[in-house]
Amino acid sequence: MSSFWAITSATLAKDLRLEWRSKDAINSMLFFALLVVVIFSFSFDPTAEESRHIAGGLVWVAFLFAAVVALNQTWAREMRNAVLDAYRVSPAPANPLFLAKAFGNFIFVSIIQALMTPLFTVFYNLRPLGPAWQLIPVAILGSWALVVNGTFFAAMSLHTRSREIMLPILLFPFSIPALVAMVQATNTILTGQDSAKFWIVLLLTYDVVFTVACLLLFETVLDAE
Amino acid sequence: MNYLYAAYAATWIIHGSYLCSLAIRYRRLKREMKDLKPRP
Amino acid sequence: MTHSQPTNGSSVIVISGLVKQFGRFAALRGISAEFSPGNLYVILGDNGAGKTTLLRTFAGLARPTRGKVILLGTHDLSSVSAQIGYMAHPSLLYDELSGMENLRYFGRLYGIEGDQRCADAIRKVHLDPSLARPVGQYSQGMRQRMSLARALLHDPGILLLDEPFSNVDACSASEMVNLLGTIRDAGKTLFVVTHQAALLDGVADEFVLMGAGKIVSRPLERPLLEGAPR
Amino acid sequence: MKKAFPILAILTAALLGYAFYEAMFVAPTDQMQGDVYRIIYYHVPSGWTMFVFFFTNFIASIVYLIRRNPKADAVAVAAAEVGLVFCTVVLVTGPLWARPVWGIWWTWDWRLTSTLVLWLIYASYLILRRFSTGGQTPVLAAALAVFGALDMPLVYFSIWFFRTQHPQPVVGGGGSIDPSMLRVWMISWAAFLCFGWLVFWLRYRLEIFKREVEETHSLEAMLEEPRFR
Repeated sequence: MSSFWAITSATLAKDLRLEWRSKDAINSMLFFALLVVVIFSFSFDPTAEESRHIAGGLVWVAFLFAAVVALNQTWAREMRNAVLDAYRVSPAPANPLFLAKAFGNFIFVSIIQALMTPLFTVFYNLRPLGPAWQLIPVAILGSWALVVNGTFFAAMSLHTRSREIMLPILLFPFSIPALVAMVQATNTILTGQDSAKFWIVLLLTYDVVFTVACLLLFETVLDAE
Repeated sequence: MNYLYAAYAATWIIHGSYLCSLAIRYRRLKREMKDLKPRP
Repeated sequence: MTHSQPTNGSSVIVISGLVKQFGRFAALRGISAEFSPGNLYVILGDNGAGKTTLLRTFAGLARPTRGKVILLGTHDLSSVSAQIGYMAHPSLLYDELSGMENLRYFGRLYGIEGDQRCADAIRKVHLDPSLARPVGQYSQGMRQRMSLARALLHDPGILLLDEPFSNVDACSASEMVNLLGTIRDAGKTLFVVTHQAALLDGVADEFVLMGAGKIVSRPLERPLLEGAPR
Repeated sequence: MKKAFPILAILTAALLGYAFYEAMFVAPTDQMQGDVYRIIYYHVPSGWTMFVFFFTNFIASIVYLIRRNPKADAVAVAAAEVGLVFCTVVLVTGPLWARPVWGIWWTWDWRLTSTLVLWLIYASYLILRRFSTGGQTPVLAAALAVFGALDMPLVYFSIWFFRTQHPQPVVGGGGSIDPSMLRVWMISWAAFLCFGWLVFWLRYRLEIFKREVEETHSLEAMLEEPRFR
């Protein structure tokens, strides 16, 4: 078991180092999310009262699109020089690789969220009327929900033609329950009309179910050749 | 009432076109098989 | 060195009825063969003859469509993966990391802690472990040698090398051949896919000629090929 | 099966005709909606049939992941496709009923939305099958089918709670179900199940045949003389 976590942390450290040297994923995500914020402001009038009701949706759609950018990069890095083969011939089990990639993407998405949330607050004049601290578990659970399935589907689309299109085609329909929960939780907290508890529990269920499913099936998908 | 006919018609149009697509796929495969077979 | 047909018990790899299809294309078309330990096999053949696919099925990277691969007496290739060293045509290295950083990471996958073995592996291929340049800035020859160091890192019993000498200058190539000879003499089994068979004249134990997804013949001497080897 | 097929087809056609007769002429007219409500005799049984096929797809995918039996994979493709066709029927007949009764084509009611999501999930399943290369398709598709089956309960949950927080749009008139209505539903469902099963069987044969053709292709390739330059 200790080697499981040793490999996970080694892979994660390696990925973070690669990202630190190239900064591909972070830069493109950041720019993309910024674009989404600006373009949304053209389509809606971001006055305080109205935007409060749709802000949850806006924020999460922006993060979803940004996450797809990062997720496509994850495995591209392993395909260059076929490094993934080097992992596959080694005796290391498959799941540490999956977890390291998911954690890495989680970190990227969290960084983006940390940078974008102040921007959203400024641009859309947001001020939560409900308990604001609940936004933190919603953000954590929501990002994990996007990232865990995204990492898995990105690995799946490695074996497909036009892989960059495949990822959103797979990820979006399957993420609908998580998206509904994230958006509703964020909206209820921002408007302060209701308790977000149900949505947080739903997100938690989604995370648990799909984390387990991914860990059970990842090896099968990775070795499908 | 017209909606009723429309719905019944739509149902069978969908099923019919799916069956047609199956027939087309089957014919294409059959031709391919025929092209393959004669060569030893 | 004996070159008699190996008996079943002592074979390091036994394959029977091996077929590998990619969609409608059959890369391997029913191969049965045995390979005995301590030999250096040179695999020759045209492009598309199935050489790389054969190595990939040995490495457990490609699952055979039909047929069996028995490696070190077992079907479960993942249980013996620590015994396999694999060098592919691409470098299998991260371009952004230095040679040492690369090997340190791959070492962790094999449970190798510390820098000593990584440095040794790099020195074995006549590179400098303290080189801080990322692998992406290496010359092609240096990258090939670093790739070989990665395959040798965990001291595997079976080495699978796909085109190890491509784009390597003559001097480094003969150094690499000497290294392969020493590894063979230490009792390891090597499979080398190459177009430059002449380089291996001194050290090869057997040549495996492949054509159209099959093994055509297995001469002990290098066959004279039409046209000059690339 | 091959010989029995015409007989079964005739029986199914008869059953469909009988169901049509029952739905159009025997079942009592709804007081509030008039004859238009008879759409549900096609709409609802199609929905049930769709679930039967998606469930078949799920079971076949699990069997494939465990046994790696190519026939299970053929069952999974066929079931997913036929299920998607029935899902399309449900999605098309639904608005055709909603328009005269509710006055709108579509509303983001939880049933409608979840059926649409179901359609999207299985469409993405079939797209993955089409786009994936080489021999890995069955494995990837089976894994995705398992994900879809896990996703559906969560979809229902999330959308149901989401929508019930708002006032429900008009829920179909009629009140409790008339036993004569239920009888027609059952007849109609039996007819659609038979029909669906026949289509499924055709699709399954097609898949098997496709694999035979592929097999022949590769056998042909193997017959070529090996050569060595």
